[in-house]
Parts: sequence; structure tokens; C-alpha cells
Amino acid sequence: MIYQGKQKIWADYQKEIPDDHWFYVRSCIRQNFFPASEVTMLKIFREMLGKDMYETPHHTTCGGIAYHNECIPQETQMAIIARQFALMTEAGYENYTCSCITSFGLYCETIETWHEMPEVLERTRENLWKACRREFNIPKYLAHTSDLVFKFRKEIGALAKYRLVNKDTGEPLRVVEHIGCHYAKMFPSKGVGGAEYPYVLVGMAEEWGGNVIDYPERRHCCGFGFRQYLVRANRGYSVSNTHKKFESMEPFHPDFIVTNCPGCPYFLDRWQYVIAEQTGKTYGGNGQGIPVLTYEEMAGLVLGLDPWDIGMQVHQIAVEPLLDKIGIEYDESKKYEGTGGKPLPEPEFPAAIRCC
Amino acid sequence: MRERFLIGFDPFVLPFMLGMAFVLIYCIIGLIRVILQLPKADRRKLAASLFVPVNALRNIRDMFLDCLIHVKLWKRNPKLGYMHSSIAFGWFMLIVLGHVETFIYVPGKAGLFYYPIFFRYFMQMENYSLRGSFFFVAMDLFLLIVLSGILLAMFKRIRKRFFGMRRTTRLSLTDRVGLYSLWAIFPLRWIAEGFTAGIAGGSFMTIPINMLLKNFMSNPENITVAWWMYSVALGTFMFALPFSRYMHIPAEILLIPMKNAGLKVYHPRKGFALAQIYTCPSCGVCIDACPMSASRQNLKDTTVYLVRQVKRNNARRMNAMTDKCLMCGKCQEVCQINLQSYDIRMRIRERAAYNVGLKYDYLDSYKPVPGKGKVLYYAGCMSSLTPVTGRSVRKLLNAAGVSWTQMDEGGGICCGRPLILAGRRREAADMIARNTEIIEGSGASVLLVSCAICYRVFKEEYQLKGVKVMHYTEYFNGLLEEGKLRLKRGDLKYAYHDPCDLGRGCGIYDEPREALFRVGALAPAKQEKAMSVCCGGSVGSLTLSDGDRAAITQASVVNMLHSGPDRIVTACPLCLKTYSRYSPVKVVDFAEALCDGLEK
Amino acid sequence: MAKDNVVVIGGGPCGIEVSRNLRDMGYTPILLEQQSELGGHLRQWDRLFPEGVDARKVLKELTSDLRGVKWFTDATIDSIKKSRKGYTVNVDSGMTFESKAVILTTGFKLFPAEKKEEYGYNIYERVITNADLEEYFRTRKDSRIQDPKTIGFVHCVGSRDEKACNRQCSKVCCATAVKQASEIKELFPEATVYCFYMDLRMFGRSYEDMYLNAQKKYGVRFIRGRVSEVSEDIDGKLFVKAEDTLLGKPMKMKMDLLVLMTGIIPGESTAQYSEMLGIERGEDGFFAPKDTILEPCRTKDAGLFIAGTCTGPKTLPETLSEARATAIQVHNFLSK
Amino acid sequence: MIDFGYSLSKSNALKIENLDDSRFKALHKLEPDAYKCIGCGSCTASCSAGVFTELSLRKTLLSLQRGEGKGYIDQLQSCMLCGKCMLVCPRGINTRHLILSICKIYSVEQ
Repeated sequence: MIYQGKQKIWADYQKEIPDDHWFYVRSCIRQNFFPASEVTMLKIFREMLGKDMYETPHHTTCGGIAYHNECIPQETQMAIIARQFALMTEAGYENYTCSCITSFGLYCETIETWHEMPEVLERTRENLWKACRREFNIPKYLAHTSDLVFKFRKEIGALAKYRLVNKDTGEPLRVVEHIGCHYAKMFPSKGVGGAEYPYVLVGMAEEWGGNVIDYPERRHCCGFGFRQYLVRANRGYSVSNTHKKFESMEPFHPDFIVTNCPGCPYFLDRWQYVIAEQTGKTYGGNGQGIPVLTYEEMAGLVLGLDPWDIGMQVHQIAVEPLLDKIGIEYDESKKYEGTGGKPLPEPEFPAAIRCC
Repeated sequence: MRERFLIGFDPFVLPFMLGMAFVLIYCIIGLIRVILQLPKADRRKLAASLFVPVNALRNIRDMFLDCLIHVKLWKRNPKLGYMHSSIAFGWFMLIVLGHVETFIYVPGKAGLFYYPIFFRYFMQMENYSLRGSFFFVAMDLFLLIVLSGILLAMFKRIRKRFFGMRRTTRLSLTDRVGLYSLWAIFPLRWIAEGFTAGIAGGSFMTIPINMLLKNFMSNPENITVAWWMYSVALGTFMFALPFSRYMHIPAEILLIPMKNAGLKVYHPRKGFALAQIYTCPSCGVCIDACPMSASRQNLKDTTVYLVRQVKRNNARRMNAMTDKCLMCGKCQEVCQINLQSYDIRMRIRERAAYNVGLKYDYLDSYKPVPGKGKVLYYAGCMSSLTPVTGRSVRKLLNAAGVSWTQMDEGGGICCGRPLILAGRRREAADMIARNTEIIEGSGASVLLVSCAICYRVFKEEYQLKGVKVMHYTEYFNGLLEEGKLRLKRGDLKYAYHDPCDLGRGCGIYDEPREALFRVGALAPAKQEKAMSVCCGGSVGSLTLSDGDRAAITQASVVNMLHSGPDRIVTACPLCLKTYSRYSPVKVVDFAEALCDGLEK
Repeated sequence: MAKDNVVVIGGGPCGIEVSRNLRDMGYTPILLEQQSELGGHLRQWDRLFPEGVDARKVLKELTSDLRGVKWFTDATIDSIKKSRKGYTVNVDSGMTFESKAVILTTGFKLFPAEKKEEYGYNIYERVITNADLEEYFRTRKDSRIQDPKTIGFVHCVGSRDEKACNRQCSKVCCATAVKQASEIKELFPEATVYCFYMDLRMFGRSYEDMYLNAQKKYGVRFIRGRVSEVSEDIDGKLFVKAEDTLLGKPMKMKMDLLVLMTGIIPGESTAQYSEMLGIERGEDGFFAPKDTILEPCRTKDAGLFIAGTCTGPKTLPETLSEARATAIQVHNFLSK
Repeated sequence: MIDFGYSLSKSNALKIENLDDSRFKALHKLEPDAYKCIGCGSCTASCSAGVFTELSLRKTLLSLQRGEGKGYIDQLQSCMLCGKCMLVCPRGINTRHLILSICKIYSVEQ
């Protein structure tokens, strides 16, 4: 691919991101899939970069999953979002950031709808008032947390203890970046770098020494696709999509995959095991898979945080080979120690794919 | 007259004798093979026919007229006729007279093959006798006739047009050997007899030879040399004969009784077919006749060459050539031995390995519109592409007040002929069966067909109980004669094209012309009736490309325009469609033409 | 000073435009038209694609100012003789013209629809051609058009068809079909209009808009499939057979009116002039220019020019600009 | 192997680059018109057998070209070889021989 060409496109999709005072909203499923990621994110921003990240226990789901499964109507879902915004307004913030791509997409969609149809906005205000006597302002700035990490990639790079470089060969690591569909595919202008060649993750990986590879199916969905996964009968379709991506990236021998969406890391990670079971095929070196990281995890690693503290042990695919490549020290014995002396249950390891 | 040598033998006769023996053995074996190959029934038929006096006489007559006189060739072109008969008949007479002489003068030697042939060498003249000089004159006369024939033959090689031929056959190697040795035989005989004319006597041909350089010729060494050459020429010819086109000389003698016994071709290269193959003299008359000769590259696929390939049993070429053929049947029409090339090709196609797993189980689902008409009209597949045909036919039927029903309105079942032409007779049976069911069930007494292709198959393959199959040319002509249909004569000139399947296929030539004559004048084509030229659209050909067909059609159109018609009329939707692509004048369907004569 | 004569043969739009331009350059164009009026096929047309400009208006514009152009109608060429000086053109009426340059703008001929028998033109009551329809648009008179409910347009009649001895695309029929489909829908809003096409060649500027309009505004239904045969029903309605190739299903539908989009083929005179003047012709029968790209208006013969649809199908604007280009070419030749 | 209650679904994308067109090439040798089709559908529309069956020469030819073929070839079995398609084809393709050749090469009988 012609790098300069991509740069031109990236130049067209710049996004204004304020550098402080954020109202932070978590993602429902990430707290179950990779709970440490969000913690790491806050840690980096609050402690290392000294930013103001406000978080309230009162916030709820954005209603996205229910909405995309056609369980709740748009009106309801708008009311839920309105309430989130109300919380922000009450807390005196106007920059809104969320850790979930589904939410991010939905916020964009909703705000756009209100923008196009003021009457809908009015109805939403009424509904919210009727429901819980709250009022809200539309956020001045809306960003996904990956946008923030992107914005501060240089600062993080400066603090970094490791670089995304193979310590033996000195070669940059081959990184596959995977963007959540709802990040920019619906509103290209809302994503850093647009929808075709999103720059948000590329920026981080390259800043931190990695080398992003373009493979034919890079645009393709991870396979989650809400109903495709949530309805069991459709899961074959879900895993087939993931399979397609791996088949397509395999010849490039990626060292790891980095994602910015709740579902993607989960499915790219877990489905590798299912594919191994069903086809006997694994995509990493010697019977192992390709490690899949969230961008927070990637940031955490280069900053030299303890892999076990940022939750690398909850991955299906073993991350140790990656850690070794980069040269990150870690204590294998502490892997399942857990925080606060509360040990984690040790998983049983499948035969189809090497997970340690 | 008395013998010159006590032992009536000289080594120079050996080449001839060997050749003779070889030919005889070859022919006898061949004969036996052919006879054995015949199916039992045919063999009986043949044997029986030989003892029917009428037949026996016919055989003899045909042998005389065809083998010796070549009557057909005379009809075609006198020069060509003379050339062939002079050689064939002249040579025949030389042999006969030679034998007669031997019988008269040396009956003892009559048993020897060579004696009559080299008579003049072995004999010595003592005194003139009227009888002797008669033979001298006769023999020289026939020699002269043969030589004239040979001379023409040589001339034909350079100027074939002189004999009314545009193209002749490319000869195979053995053909050439045969040809040149044949040419050599008679001049050599002339010289040889010339040498001995001083001793054995001679006449106006041989004596003069002897006169010039007398003492050179009276030298015995030189004499034998001359006779050696003569004998060698004969021998060479005999050895070449079975492998050359000259095999037709003996083969025709077998073919004639077979034909007269009315045998049918049941296999492309066995029995009856084989006899025909060997009888083909590759005269090449079929090359000019073939519509494909319109484009050079197809010449090599004409019948005469097919025969050669069949002889060699070259399956690949046989199939390729057969698949290309339009099956218009013209080559058969012009053929001197009327080789049944159509049947031979059909047999080849029926054996061709197209793995078509054709299945027609769906045909029963076809339920035509029931009608009470006495006349059942079957337009055929093609007619739906030439709507004018059906429309005109209906017009005429109504005008004549006939009660009719159309069988295949909105699509019917194909008649089966295209399939049969593709050699899939077995599969076609299904369609024929279903159509028969429908037709017989319709209660009509006449099946009216407006397509020559369909008509032929209805005639040849269907057994329709109580239903008369009629082509619309016959039928409407009938109506006109009975006065049921009245037409006004206009002042248009119509050139009628005989569709292959209707004309050569079913022998219908006059009805359409009579009918057309009631609506206008006839402008005959250059070649018409049995000689008509295929339009090039024939479904008979499987492999001819659109381009090849174009050339054929254009040539055929030119033929139709010979006497400046206002309209080209054809009685087959396929010809209609094909012609209208290239014809400068309007091409109309037969029925459409008749409609010109209807009161407006 | 009066510059020399230039004989222009063929008084269609191309011939007229060449003459006007030559006149403006000071030449004396002699425009010869064999028919009794100038304008060629444009005379039979009602409106022109893509904007639907009135054809009469265009023709009026073209013929409004012919001052300085010597034009003759009913003028059939007897012979053209080439001499060292130039050409001698003899007209059957006895007139003779001398000229250094001759321009052939002899135009085209519409494919005779009856040659495609399976479509039954002149056999079935309700089958008409694009020309007939234009005639109807102009006069509103045609017994065959009686408030049709279903109307079909058959593209590529006599174009892109080996069986019609014309392999070429006629270029303008697709646009015409879409135009006419929309127009007829305006006249009969209740009717359902179908276009049966092999490929829709909307190559010109804003043709695509016209196409979009036909779909959006007029709801014309486009079926990708060539009509293979037409038959007539008792009630005079037409049975049309085609395959919807995108759906992969054969279809048989009843129609009240079928319009055949007859294509563009060389005019009769093309052959005769190539005989007379030894101009080469392409396989398609149109005049073959000296160089299809660099010298599209010239023949091997320096004084002999060819322009317009006698060198292949063209739209009207293309024809007119070629006419102007030719005028300049002629000027360059004469002022050498 | 564990049964998850679902499994990888086969991709229905046409693997055009790795299709085996050797047989189609052979067909083209046998009938040079094999590549000339522009898919106008005239043959299918006018087909005598098509009135009763699914037969579509256009579809069959196209699918064979794409290496798909399966199922389509059997459709040819209902062809009556009547030759109408040959008359209507705007490309002048020798359809009858094309059909026979397809049968020869993709041998329906087997």
C-alpha cells in the first residue's frame, strides 16, 4: 500500500479532541471480558498523565445491545442516552468519552438524529423529564477513549519502558489493527482517520515502534455482529467471519492484533480456540494463536505495567510469546495470583491450541 | 496366322500375370467379405434377386450402360461421357476381341490369361485373309478410341472447365500411380504392337509405327523390351488398382445387383455401404454440387473425400466431415453411381459419441389446445420465428372455408427431425410417440405441415393411423385445383426455392410451382428442383459456423436471382429466415405468396 | 473576392452545418439534397434527447439563415467525375457543378424492422418502430396506438445482431428508448412501460439523469433480456417472449404496444458513392475514413471529404461538431 | 472434536482464480463460439423445451464458464435440438453444436 496515500486521507479526517476534563463512561461487556483494560486506561490518564477523568456509579448501559437486537425502540434508547448526558451535565462536564464502540456509534447516531430532527430532541427531553425529572445538554465533544489514547500517544511514548520491537531481531513487530465497525463506518467524520483507513490505532502502534500490516480483509467485521453471535444458531456465521479474517491475515504472520472495541478482542481471541477445535488450524507460531490486545493493554505494556495487573491472563490466546518478543519481564508464577491476594481460578487448557 | 514359339510363353508376361492374379484374389476376398457382412435378410434378398429374370436383365443392362458406356456422364457432359466410355468400352472391346482371336487361331492357348493380351507378340502372320485384316483394323480402331480417351483425360488435368467441371478431386498417391500407369498402358501397347507389326501384322495404327526406323524395330532385343514395358505398365496398374479409385471398375459389378436388389445401408462401412465406398470413382462431381464448396476451406469435407476417409476408417475425420455436412442430399443426386451418402452419414452420426443423456419424460405434461378441426395444422418450432407463415396459412385456410385447428399454438413439441439429423434416433422416438398420440387423438383427417423439415420426418418416421400428412404446398395446390381456393394472378415474378427436405427429401417439386403459377409468373432459379442449392441454414449441419453458412447462403441467393425475380419464395421457415438475411429482393413464404392472390 | 465552390452532398443536419460554416468562411457551398426538403431524419423527429429539445426548433435554427448557400432539393446525383482541376458533379436535373472539394454527408438509414420477422413488424397490428412513435408524438395520429396499457420497448433491433448483418451498436437507440419510454408515459400515465435491453449505453452527458428520471419519475421498468419472439393473441394483444437474465427466468407477457428501436445502418447511397468515387468502406458498410482518429473526415482522395453519420452512428451534437470540423479541414485544403 | 452446536459455514464466494477451466477450454476447442455469448437470454426465451423445463442455455454456459456447472448440465437433457436458439442468437453462436459439445465434454451420461 502507498503510505503517503493513506496519510492524505488521514489528514482529511482530523478530529478535535480536548485534552482534559472528561466525563468517562464504561462499557457493559468489557467489564466482563477485559475488566482490567478500563482500569488501566484510568490509571494511565489519572496517575501518569494527570488528567481529570470524572466517573459516576449512576451511569447505565447506553442500551446499544438491546437496540441493535431490536429489543427496545429508538425512542427508549434515546431516553437512556439522554439520561447519561444529564449525568454529565449535572456533573458540570461537556466532554463526553466512552470506552465502548457500540455506545460511541450510538451516541453519534443519536446526536446526529437530534441535529437533523429537532422535534425528536424535544420529544426526548420530554420523555426524560417525565421519566426522571432530569435535563441535559448535548456534549460539546464526544470521543471514544481510543481517541484519547491516540491524542496522547506521544506523551505515552515518552514515558514508555518498552517499544513494540522484537528485541532479538530489532525488527518492529507486525501489528494487525482492528477497528470496531461502529467506530467510523457509520460516521466516517467522527473517527480519527475515517472509515476506510482508520488511523486511531495505527497512530498508537506506529508511535510505539510497531509496524502495521494491511491485509485484504482488514475492513471485515470481527464476526460479533450482535444477533450473529447472540443467537446461538447463528454463531456458525459469526465464527466464519472471524475465520475469514484470520485466513486473510495469516500470510503476514502478525505478532499481535490490537483492537478498540469491546466485542472484537473477545471474539478474535476466543474464536481462535473454536476454529482450532473445528479445523485443527492455529494461526500463531508453534500451535499457538495470535495474541489479541485492547489498545489499553498495548499502552499498559509499553508503559511497563505488570502484564498480570493489566489482565493479560484472562486472554484465551497466550500472550507470553509476545511478551518474550518485546522482552517484558513477567513472573509466570504470579499469573493467576489475582489482586489483593485473592487467587484467580486456574483455567483448563485445550488440546487443540497451545494456550501457555 | 501361326504361333511364333513352341512354348507359348515369355518372361515379360510375368508382371502382368502377377498383377492379374493379385487383383483377382483381392476382389474375390473382398466379395466374400462384403457378402458375409450383409445381414441375413439382405443376403437372401440379394440372392433371390439374382434369379428373377427381370432383375437379372436389369443388372446386365446397368452394367453395360453404367460401367462401359457411362450414360450418366454423357447426359451430364458429352465430352466427359466420351472420355470415360472411350477408355472403358474401348479397353473392354480390345480384351474381348483379343480373346476372340485367340479362340479362333489358337484355341489351345485360350486358357492362358496373358495370351489374348499379348496375342500380337506370340503370333506370326503368313498370309493375308479377310478375317485377319478385320481383326487388325478392329483392334487398331479400338486402340485409337482408347488413346483418344487417354488424350482427353490428360487434357482434362489442365483444362477441367472444358468438361464442365470447376473442381476435380485431389488424387491420393495410389490414385496417381494408377492414373499414370493407366495412361502409360495404351501408348506402350501401341508401340509394342508396332514393333511386332512387321511379323504379326497390324493396321493403320501399328504398321506406320513399324515403318519408321525399320531395322531398329525388327531387332528382337528391342522388341521384347517394348513388350516388357507394356506388361510392366499393366502390372503396375493392377497392383495399384485395389488401393486406388480404379477399384470402382470391379466394385461396380458387385454394386449394381445389390442396388437392384434394393438393399439399405445399415452400417457406414460394411456390406452394402462398403460396396458403394469401393465403387466411388472419386470423379469429384459432388465437389461442385456441394453447397459448402462456396468457401474453399470446406472443399476438403465434401463427399468424395468423406468416402476416402471411410475407406481408410479414419474415425476422427469421418465424424468431423459428417457433422459439418448440411445433409442437403445434392451430392447423391448428381453422383454417377448414386452413392447413398445421406444414409452413410446418418449411420456415422448414429454412432457418434455425443453423451447426450437426453430425457423427454416431461413431454406428457404438454396438453395442446383441443380443437375439432378436420385439418390439424402443425406450424413447427421455426414457424414461431416467422410469424408470417402461420398467419398466411390461417388466412388461406379461412379463405377456403376449411375447418382447422392449430396443434402447437404457443409452442409445441419438436417434430424430432433435428434430433434424428444429430443421430439421436432413439431419443427422437419419445417425441414421435407423444406427437403421434396427440395427432391421432385430435380426430383430424389431415395433418397440415408448413415446414419442410417437419414434413419429411412425418413422412419418413411417423405411422399416423387415419391421418394424411400433407405439406401445405400439396394441400393448397389441391384446394386450388378443386376450386375451393380462388386466387387472382398478379404481375409479380416468383423464384421458387426447393427446400432440401421437401424436394430431394420428399420429391415435391411441381405442386408449389403449379400453385404459385396461379398468383404470378415463375422466375426459375439457375439450378432448381433436384439440383436446387441448400440455403445454408439447414439444421443438418452440426458444426458449420455462422460465417461458413453466410458464404453458402450468399451463393444460394445468387442462384435464386438467376432470372430476375421480384420475390424469392420458399416453403420452409428455416430457408425463409436464412435467405432474408442476405437477399436483395424480398423473401416470402409460400403461403404468404399465395396470399398476394387473395381478394383484398 | 468570391472564393471557390464546394459541393456538399446530403442536406441533413450535417450537410447544412458544413455549408453554413463554409459560407461563413467566404466559400460558396452548393448543398444538394435528393429529397424535397432539407433536414434529413431530423424532420421526422419530435423531441431530442437528453433534454427533450423540440426537433422542429433545432431544424428551424439550422435552416433559418442559408444566405450564400446555394441549396437544391430533389437533386439526385448522376455522376461525379474527378479531373486534375477537381470534381465535376452532374445532377439528373441537368445541372453541373465544378468544385475543388466535395463533401459527402449522405447520412444513414434506419434498419428495416420487418427484417426481424420474429418481431412481426407490419404483421402484427400493434408493433411499431421508434420512427413511427416519433411520428405519433408529432402528429398524435396512429391507428396502432389506442390507449395502450402495457408498452414494451425492444432495444437493439437490427443492431448488435449478426443475424441482421449488423454487429455494431447504433449508439443512439438506448438513449432514444429511454426518452421515448418517458414521453409515452407522459401521454399514458396509466400505462406500464418496459424496456428490454442487453446493455444500457447511457454514455453521453446527463443521459444517466434521463435514465434515472425514467426510473424515478416515470417508473419505467427495465428488464435485462433481449426479446426473442413475438406472437399475436386472438384479441390482437402481443405475446412477448424474453428472459429476465438478471433473475434467470424466462418470461412471457401480454402487451398492447411494442416499440422496436431500429438501429442505424449505412444509407443506400453509401455503396453507390463508394463505387463512384472509390471510397473504401468498413465491414459495417459505412465509409472508412483515411484515419479513424486523426483524419476522421478525410478520404484517401485529398479533395473528397466525409462527415456525419455516413461514417458511422453519431448523435446530433456529434454530427454537428464534426460538420464544423470538416468545414475547417476543407478550408485548409483549399487555401493550400 | 467438540460439538459447539454450530460450525464454520462454507464461503459462497466464487473462487474465480482457482477454478479448473480445463474442460471449458476443451469445449472452446470443440466449439469456437463458446466464449461469444453476451448473455442476452434470447435462447432461453425462445427455447421449445424451456416451455416445459428449467432449461436455460445461457445460464448453463455462464455457470460452466465460472466452473460451477453442477445441476445445469443435466438441464440440457431436456433439449430437443430444434435449433430455434441458433436462429435467434444475435451473436450467431452455433448453439446446437455447443449443446452437443457440452454434453460430450461434461458427459452427462456418466
